Amino acid sequence: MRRLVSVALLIALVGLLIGCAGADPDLDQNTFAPEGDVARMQRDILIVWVLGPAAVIFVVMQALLIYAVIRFRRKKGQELPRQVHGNNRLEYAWTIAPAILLLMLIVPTVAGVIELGRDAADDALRVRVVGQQFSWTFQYPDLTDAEGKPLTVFGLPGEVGKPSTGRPAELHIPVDREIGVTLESVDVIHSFWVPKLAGKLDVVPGRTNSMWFNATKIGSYSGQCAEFCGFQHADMRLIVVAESEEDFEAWVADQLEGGGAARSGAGEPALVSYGE
Amino acid sequence: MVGALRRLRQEGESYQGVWSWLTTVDHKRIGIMYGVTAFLFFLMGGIEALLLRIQLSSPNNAVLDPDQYNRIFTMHGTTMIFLVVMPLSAAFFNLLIPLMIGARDVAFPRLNAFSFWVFLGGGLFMNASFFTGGNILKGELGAPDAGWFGYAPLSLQSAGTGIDFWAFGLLILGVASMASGFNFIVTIFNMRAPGMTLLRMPLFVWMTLVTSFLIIFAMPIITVALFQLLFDRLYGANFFNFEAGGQPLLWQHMFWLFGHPEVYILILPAMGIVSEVLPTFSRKPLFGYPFVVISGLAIAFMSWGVWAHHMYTTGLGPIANSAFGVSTILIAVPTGIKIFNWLATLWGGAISLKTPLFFAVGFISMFVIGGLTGVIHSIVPSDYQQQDTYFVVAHLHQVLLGGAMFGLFAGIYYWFPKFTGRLLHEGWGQLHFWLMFIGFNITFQPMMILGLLGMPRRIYSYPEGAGWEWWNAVATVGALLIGVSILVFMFNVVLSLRRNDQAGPDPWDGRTLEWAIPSPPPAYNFREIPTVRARDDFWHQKYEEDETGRPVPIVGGGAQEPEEEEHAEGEGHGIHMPSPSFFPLIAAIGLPIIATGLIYDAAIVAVGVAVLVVGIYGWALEPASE
Amino acid sequence: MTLAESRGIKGPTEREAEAEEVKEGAHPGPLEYVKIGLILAVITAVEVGIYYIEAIEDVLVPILIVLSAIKFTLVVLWFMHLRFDSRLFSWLLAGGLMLAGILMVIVLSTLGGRLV
Amino acid sequence: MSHTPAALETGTGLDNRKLLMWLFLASECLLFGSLIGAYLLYRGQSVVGPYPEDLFDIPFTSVSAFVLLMSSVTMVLALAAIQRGDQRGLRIWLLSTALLGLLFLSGQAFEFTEFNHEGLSLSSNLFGTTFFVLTGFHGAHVTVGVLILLSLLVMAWRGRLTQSQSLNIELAGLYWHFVDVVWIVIFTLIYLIQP
Repeated sequence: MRRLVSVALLIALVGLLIGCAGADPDLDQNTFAPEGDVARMQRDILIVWVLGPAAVIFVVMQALLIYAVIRFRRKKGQELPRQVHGNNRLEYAWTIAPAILLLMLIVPTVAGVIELGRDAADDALRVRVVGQQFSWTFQYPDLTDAEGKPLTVFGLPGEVGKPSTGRPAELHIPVDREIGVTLESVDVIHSFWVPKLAGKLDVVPGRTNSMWFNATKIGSYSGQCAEFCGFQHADMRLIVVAESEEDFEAWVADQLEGGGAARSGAGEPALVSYGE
Repeated sequence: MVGALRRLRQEGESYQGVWSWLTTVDHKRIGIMYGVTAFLFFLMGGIEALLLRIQLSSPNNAVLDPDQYNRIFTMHGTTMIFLVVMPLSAAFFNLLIPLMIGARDVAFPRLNAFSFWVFLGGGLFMNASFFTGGNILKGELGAPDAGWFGYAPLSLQSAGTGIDFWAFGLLILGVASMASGFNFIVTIFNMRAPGMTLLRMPLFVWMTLVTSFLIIFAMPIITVALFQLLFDRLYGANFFNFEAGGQPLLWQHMFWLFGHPEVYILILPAMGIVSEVLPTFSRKPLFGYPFVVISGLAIAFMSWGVWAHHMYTTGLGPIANSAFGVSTILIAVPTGIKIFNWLATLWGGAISLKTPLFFAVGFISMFVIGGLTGVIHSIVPSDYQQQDTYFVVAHLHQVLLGGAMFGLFAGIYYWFPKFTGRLLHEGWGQLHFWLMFIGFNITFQPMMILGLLGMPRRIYSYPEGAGWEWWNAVATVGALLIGVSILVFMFNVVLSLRRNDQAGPDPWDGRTLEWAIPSPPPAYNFREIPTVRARDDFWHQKYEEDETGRPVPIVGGGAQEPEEEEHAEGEGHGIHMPSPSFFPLIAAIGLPIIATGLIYDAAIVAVGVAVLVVGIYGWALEPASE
Repeated sequence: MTLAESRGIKGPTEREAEAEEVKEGAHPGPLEYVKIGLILAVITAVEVGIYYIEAIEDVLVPILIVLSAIKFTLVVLWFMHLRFDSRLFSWLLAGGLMLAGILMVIVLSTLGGRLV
Repeated sequence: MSHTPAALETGTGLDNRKLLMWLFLASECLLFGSLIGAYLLYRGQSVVGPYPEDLFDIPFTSVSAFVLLMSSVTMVLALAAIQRGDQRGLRIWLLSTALLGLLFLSGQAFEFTEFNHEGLSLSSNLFGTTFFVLTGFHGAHVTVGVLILLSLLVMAWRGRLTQSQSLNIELAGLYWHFVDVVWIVIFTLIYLIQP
């Protein structure tokens, strides 16, 4: 019975995660359908190193458990069983064997930490991300207008007491180019997360964190704040728009002509004085 | 005034009913009060959970508004951890430790009563915050709204008094935990019956000892953190004020420095319970006892080196993340040892399929998933994706509900007959198990999928089209099923108490000392302090092993003689027991009053201090044997 | 919790012997306490004295730490009787101190703080 | 502080209350460790003044530290007195300890007031925040200690502390000495060592 449930669950899991049909592409945040190198690496580590082996161990352990309970249940008139107190060899075996298996996990852990923790490449597009309750602001320090003002995309701030409406702030990036992001917050802790492109990194006030990622396919990718940040945490969304290099440049030129500050949607920008 | 109270207390000794409970210092009564109170809070936390699940059952739902949702999920987490699992474990410490080590009471009976009253006061104080938000009937909730983890600076910025109630509430509850931690360490070190060496102690006693050490070392850290938070909030201090150079991450460090040992504070007692239930129902001793003990010690030790895995995504840097990744991976080794030994205990046994065993096996089954998902989370780079998603929600519930609560229910079914004298009904018990087990699985396994599908935690709503609708609906159905299973349990308790199915002293053919005495145990527990000759001493009083290692009943061995005459003796047993006392209760009442005063008005603080001082001096000057 | 296994806890047979020992070793007399007190006073004076000597600025910190550690140890061993009391108590204090110290170093190092 | 005889036979041969006190002190290490850690983390991080070097008066604090240190000596002399049944000695040394404790506290009150005049408060900067909370917690411990000492003194005066109850003094002493060693650490780490 329980084995059936587990197997069914496993099949459901695999089926759903591979396909995940039916999700709105603007809202899809499936970490198993990555479109960036970072997210792909994270998914592969997860499946190959842990989820796969864990599934095997799970099935074996549950099977042993169910077998033990059924096989050794007390039968009528059965005598008391032999009193086994332990077995040192077994103990050493099931201490050392798992320890070795687990120590192997250090490889992807450390390698992954180093790769994801490295500085962004020199030719990466630099973006400064600022989190604010409950919106995002994106600034491209290297893309400046005639007066030297950097291109800045202001998100719409939420109004406390009302759920946010409209389209969230858009971060435009060129496809297949590395993006080097620095993260800052002006109020509380947020977390910058675009599941299909890269895992999250917290946006901590008083501290600048940095990460890199890329998109390997043209498209728009949904993301949202992943650290509980108060009233409208659920609505603190963003969209990454990955475009071809030409489209991106055209977009940049268009925005810079428009006064240096792009706005997504209507309304007042979140950080009026930001981006000097 | 002290004199008057003392007189009242002496009168109290002759009272029955409420007065005797208010002044009791009997560990069994305190244990029962702990258990009942924790269960009531469990219902509270469960209703909160159901509200959350109903809100999330469909996209763009509006059963709760974001504000209500945030407050309720904060209280759900806080309640389940501090007001349910910890005190339920404390209930078992109280009920069982003296019985298992062959003692008449704990080392400090009045301190023990104090722990309970402080816990009760802290729990009520914390929940009182619900009423501070305006008209609660109109849905204007007070209560904290920054999550059970209270991350600064969100918790600094939060308006109203919810966070203050939360922080003071946790400080008060910390006093209760510390007091019982000290008490049980001293009890276990000093009050063991002759012959009860450390390596003859039942595993539950070991796990209590380990847990108590974790409590006394972890609680001071959260105490300081909470004071810092309160100083920031109430008096403008700068601990977590980033504008003055303060570091919000200091809060996270201190919170998780406490918080991760806390996870083991929650789970180790349940592991202890399971380690008692499995041998009894498979009629075999615990496999590899010394290894299970050592792995418990190892877990406790290592729990001090893994806290920053809660902080992988805060940007601590590659060195810290790698180091904490490795330590987190390795803590799976001692955890695995326990699971293997439990399996080996079942192996080759003669297993009676009774409700406690179902829950214990359910515990192992769910804890395997909890442990494996824990390893999944330890892998830093991939955890950047899972952190703060529903995958974590699934994992922590697999450990704390599938783990700790299943273990605690195993304990409830196992020891209920010992303390009430009545067996719980088997049929209803198994129905409870299956409903809860199935409900649990269809609530929390879908959450793993939701997490992988990118659903973050702590969101009050989600848009249609993200692909999360179906699994959220399933999870809500599962949660309702768990709710039904708890109703079945409550029905079973009422039914069983009425049915009067006498358990006798030893209904399960038990192994440890508590089964050697009548059910319910007399106030003095043991008429004569037993002399212990072996691990699982009571079993060895009943059976000896033949040359093939099979047990043979000893004629006239312990279990067969119900010591009925002890019941009849009643008060005339002539054994000196600690006198009841009002003062622990009075001292405990002082604490929430002081906290209320610090939030609202300094004048109230003076009242609280006065009450506390009366309690403490009355306590210190009262002639009592402890 | 290796503390629990520490030598402070003995089986029932060894306990009585241990208890005797503890009583016999009891506490030193007032004279010895006063002597320790004098040493403590002198060390404090030295601490404050060298604080003002500019010539040893570079090695001041380690010297101060060593001196205060000596004071700490003297008070703990004599006034708190750890020298004469059960080992268990020493283990408890050492455990608390080491845990606090190690955790403090780790937290400070991850947040860019320095111990001294 | 109750009049109970020393515990009968215990599993470790150690007195219950003494074991409790040591467990408490062990856990206090973590409490003060956290407070000191916060101070060290934020040392030199204040964005605005006043800074420690503007305020610390080392000679004054040295005298304070000396006073507290000497109170440890008188405390242990009180214990030695009751252990040999010297009631008069017990009272004298208890009183001296309490008075030295009070002297230390008034020194701390004076220091706090002075610092406050110079513009340092709990909210002025990180130094103010961490300094006042750390030394304030320590001061609160000393205050509790003084209350315990005074309570014992009253009991001693009424002749309710006999030689057989020396454990009461010993326990109070353990607490008092612990508070003293915490100050030894604070004095060095916070006052004398300034980067």
